[in-house]
Amino acid sequence: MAVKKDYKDQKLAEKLRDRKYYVPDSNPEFIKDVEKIGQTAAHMCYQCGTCTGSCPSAPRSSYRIRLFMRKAVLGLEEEALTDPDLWLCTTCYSCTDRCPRNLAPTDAIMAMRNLAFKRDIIPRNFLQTVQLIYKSGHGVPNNDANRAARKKLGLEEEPETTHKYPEYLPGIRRILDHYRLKENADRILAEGE
Amino acid sequence: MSGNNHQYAFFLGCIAPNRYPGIEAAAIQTSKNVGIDLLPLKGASCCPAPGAFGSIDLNVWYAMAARNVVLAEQMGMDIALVCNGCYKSIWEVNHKLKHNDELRDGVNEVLKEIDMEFKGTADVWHLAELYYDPKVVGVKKLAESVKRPLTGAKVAVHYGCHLMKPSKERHFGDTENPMWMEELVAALGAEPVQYRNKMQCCGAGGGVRGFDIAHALDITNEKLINMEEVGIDAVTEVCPFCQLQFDRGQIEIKEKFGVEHGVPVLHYNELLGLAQGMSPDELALDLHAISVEPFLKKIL
Amino acid sequence: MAEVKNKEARIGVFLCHCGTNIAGTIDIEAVKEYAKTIPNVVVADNYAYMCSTPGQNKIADAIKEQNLTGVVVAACTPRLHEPTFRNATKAGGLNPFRFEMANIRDQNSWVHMHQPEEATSKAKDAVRIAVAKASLLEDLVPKSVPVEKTAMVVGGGVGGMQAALDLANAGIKTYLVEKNPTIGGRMSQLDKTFPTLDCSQCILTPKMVDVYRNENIELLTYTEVEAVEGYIGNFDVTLRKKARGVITPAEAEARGIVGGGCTGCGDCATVCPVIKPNPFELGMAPRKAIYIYHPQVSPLIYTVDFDACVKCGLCVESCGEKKAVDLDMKDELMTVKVGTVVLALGYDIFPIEKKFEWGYKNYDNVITSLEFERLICASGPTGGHLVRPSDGATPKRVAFVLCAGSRDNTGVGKPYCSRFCCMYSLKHAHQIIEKIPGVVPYIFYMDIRSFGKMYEEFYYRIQDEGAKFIRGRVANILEDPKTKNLHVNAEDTLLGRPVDMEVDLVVLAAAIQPAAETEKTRRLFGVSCSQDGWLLEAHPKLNPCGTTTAGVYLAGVCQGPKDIPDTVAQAEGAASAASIPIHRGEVELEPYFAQCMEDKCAGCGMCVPQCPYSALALVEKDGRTVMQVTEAKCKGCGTCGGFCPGGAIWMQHFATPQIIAQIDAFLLGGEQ
Amino acid sequence: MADENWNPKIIAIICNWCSYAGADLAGGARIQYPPDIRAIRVMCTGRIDPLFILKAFQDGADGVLVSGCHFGDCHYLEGNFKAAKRMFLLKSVLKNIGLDDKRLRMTFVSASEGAKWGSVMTDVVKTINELGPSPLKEFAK
Repeated sequence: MAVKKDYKDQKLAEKLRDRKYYVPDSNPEFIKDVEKIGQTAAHMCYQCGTCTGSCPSAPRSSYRIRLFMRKAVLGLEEEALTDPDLWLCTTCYSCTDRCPRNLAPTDAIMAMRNLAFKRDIIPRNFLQTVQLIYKSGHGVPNNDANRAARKKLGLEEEPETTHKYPEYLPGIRRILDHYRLKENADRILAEGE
Repeated sequence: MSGNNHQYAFFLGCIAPNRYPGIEAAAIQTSKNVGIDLLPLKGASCCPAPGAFGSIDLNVWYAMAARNVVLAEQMGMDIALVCNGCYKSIWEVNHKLKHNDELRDGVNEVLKEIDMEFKGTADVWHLAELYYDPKVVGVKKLAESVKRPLTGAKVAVHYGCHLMKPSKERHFGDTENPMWMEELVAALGAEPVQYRNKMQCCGAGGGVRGFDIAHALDITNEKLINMEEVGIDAVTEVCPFCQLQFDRGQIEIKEKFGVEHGVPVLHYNELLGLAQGMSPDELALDLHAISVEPFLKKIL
Repeated sequence: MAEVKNKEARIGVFLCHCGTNIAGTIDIEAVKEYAKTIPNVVVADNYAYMCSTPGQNKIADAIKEQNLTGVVVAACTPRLHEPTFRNATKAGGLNPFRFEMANIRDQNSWVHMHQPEEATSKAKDAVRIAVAKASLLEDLVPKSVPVEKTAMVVGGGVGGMQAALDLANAGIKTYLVEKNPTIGGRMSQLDKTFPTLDCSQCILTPKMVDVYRNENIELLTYTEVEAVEGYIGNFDVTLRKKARGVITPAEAEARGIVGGGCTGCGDCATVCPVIKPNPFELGMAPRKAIYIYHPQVSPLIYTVDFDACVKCGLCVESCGEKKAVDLDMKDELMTVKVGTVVLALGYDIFPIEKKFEWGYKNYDNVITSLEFERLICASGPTGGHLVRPSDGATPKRVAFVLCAGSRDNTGVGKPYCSRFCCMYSLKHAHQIIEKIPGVVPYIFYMDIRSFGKMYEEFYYRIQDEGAKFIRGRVANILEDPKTKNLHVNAEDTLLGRPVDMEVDLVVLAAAIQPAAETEKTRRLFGVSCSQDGWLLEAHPKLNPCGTTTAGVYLAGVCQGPKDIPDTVAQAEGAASAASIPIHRGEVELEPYFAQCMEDKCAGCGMCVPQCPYSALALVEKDGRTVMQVTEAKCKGCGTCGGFCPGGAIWMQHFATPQIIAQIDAFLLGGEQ
Repeated sequence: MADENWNPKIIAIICNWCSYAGADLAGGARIQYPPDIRAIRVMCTGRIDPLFILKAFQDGADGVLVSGCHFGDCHYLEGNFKAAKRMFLLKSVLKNIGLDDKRLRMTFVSASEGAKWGSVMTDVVKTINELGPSPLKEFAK
């Protein structure tokens, strides 16, 4: 456990906060969860940095995929899941392609995002996509301007998807409801208002 | 006429039919011209978006994608599609479920609720790979279908990430400096150009476009600068989401960073449509945020 | 033989604790008590370390006191301590082949560490099985065979040369076989050696001359091993002397050409119209169709590349009266008899272009370390001036990429550490600092492995000289198409920041892999390899020079990556090991020979083609046709015994009744 | 189908140079596997008379494993080829006498494949556990 200092001045307390790594602070289950969801042996990371060196997000942010791998190995769950950098991976898979340990850091990141969502940590745009799909079957649904354009092209106004066949929507909703995804999305979005 | 044609269930996705319907129209027409019939995959949904759904809960992603595959299984057909994001979802989930019994059982448990079962009888293909595959179309046949060669146009190729990577699972080989799409572009009479960091991401994936658009646009901007450095008339890609990012992204880049590019962005099927003699109107090129006119002037 | 039956078996069982290695898992007391109940067992004892002197004495004493007919030791693996306990058995006055071992460590306590009950029960079975066999064991006498007083070394690199010199200097005639036209190997391609910075050629050339001049060494360059027969002491090795197209002065004399043969003058190469890339310079310099690799070759004899030669005959003309060039020469096969063999097959560079991200062969200014060695070497294609291949300019910023293809688990590269790349890259950094004013070497590394004598000190020195170390593996390299400069992308993991470094030249410290011919050669000699293709030593700690084929030894990188000092050290070890049987003059072969039980043999002859060594033949005896074994040829595999339809072959020490007794003891004996 | 107290009795006849060495290597690496197999060492799988295996089944063995060198790696050049041929024939004999031929397995494990030896052991035990006790067991006594 970190040393308790009880400085009254909040700013000072933050500045002089104990930043050591304490083993009891780590969650040994975290790496197992990441490996199970991400289906990659993340604990085999040897921190060469090939991933960060390949990352299009790293040069323009503080996002370091290598550090996320490190935090996974050390069980620093809290630190990893609450870091907003987690959401800067564009999932380009360059790191996965080049990883000399044959790991999939991208999938480890996806696993951590899944775990973050379980704690209601998730950017709003992701949830809005869920709502759109629940409503129409599409993450980017049709609109009037597009309908007009489609007509001009000789296509039907609605594509041969759930747009034209809304009878397929209940099945999709059933799947989403099975995982209570819509419910959670609505709730988290409402709480964020 | 189409008796000997290859037939595929055409998975549309979201952005092609709902934002760039020209891609849909072009894909159907241009494929027919080279011996591929694309049949409607009725009731398909969003693939679903690999970045968004994969980030929230991979299980939902597997189940939703599997539902789309099952629709094709019920038609007894393989899937063809025009979007890298869709490829990532549909191809990868299909592949994973075929090779992982535990995952497949889990998905089928959910699909049972809607009277569906994933059987693993369909394959998934990107149209671009079918065009390149000599067993289906091949570069030679593609070139023969060209009525109006795009001579003189310098075109930068953007492969996009989710088609070929992670390469360990895929079948495309070299992902550091692939050249097969350049061959597809050259078949149309245009000149494919090489530029710095060709395989870099467009920046939009993984939900980053929605989460931090400036961050996403900065990646796009870098890529556009690298392309312009060698002098190009257009960018081509095989992913409507990348297209959205490059096309509308240029407007957003101007708004946010004050940088102006004006690079026309065309899906390969739109490029193929032009080469096969389709008119800009038949391809709804006016829906592009960045005017395609300069490019058309060069080739028409 | 079958008729030599044991009257009444009296077996002693000895259980080893091996400290806690065995006793930590297996209940030794319980096994001992159980052993006492097994039929024929008259004594059961245990000791902390049976292989120790007191442990061995226990065995010897018990044999005498209890009048034992057989001994069972339950301990580690017979592959480790069978000889030890055979000696102890012998010391007790019993024939050493009346010993049988039960493996309760390597194949029991170590692999069932968390299942003590099951392991104990398995140990009881193992002891019972061993006792069953020991009860039926018989006296056997090892066969002594004379050892041919010659040795062979395959591979003429520094390891092979050292082994050959040691053997030769120990008075043993040694054939040194090298597939290339010259000896010298990889070391002759290097410029300097770490950490002493000796000139590689300078320290190698005297050795090459020594080899060439040594009366006990028969140097066979441009020669490959074609076939191997026989066994320790008596290998018949067939060699292919590839058609060289040029004859030596000695060969000329044999042909009756007075004062003829190649003197290495080079007139032939001067007139030869065919130009090919020189593989010694990694294709960076030309050679002719008639060529030598470099001026210091040994032997100094030219070679015709018949794949390239157009047979114009200009070389023959220019050679004149020496008549050294013979364009009609054909490959020759020769067979030599040797007692022992040292394999020093060396290594190749991993084809690093397979790692697409670094752009080797795609970008002009990305080179391998071996190419760097040639470029920085004064006798190399540029006279020692390091230049960029794209424009010939002198590079001012040079990046060294370590672990290029090593420590790579993707299935493309190599999972192991190639072991000398760190050190030679440090040396490279030193060399450019020395030669190019104002140059900055950037070394991209994951770990600097400077483990040898004076190696860490060398690292200290190079850091002091100004090399910049960046702790991060290179993610990819991009070429600026205009300047042909390279952008090296990595993460400086210590800074925690991505790095895009523009440099003039990139040197990839490419992984190494077994030489292309290793697989073929090892199969000829019956030597195993580990999963990565390096040859497998008999024991990684205790017998690193030996192999599972008696009489065949390993030297140098073919056994696993190692630097020059380690290669030379192992070569000396291998030479020493290879000289022992030769100096003893004879070796004992384990008496695991097949014997024909003539009363059962029907003379059908079906066993004869089964034998890979042609040791079996049908003979007439007392008016019957029966099979007869030539013991000297029999290696004891037992393939004939596994086949004989009449059960008429007695495989000594692995006889049918002995094996059946083991099977029965396991399945029918014990607690059912 | 198996009674609760049943533990499979599996015998492995393995060659000295490859599989026995591989099994030792597994030990050195502390690779853990089920303890149901007892090994008998021969110099070469070529030594293995099919009668040994039939005898083992007659004695009530639930499974027999024969393991040797990879093809081309045999210490005696080709003993493993001959063994493989014999095992192939023997399998058809087993089928004919009503024994599931999965009870006899031939594998190739080299001296450097400790981990593979572990997985072979695990897999063989799994197979035999699934097959249950040998139907010949009751005649064995």
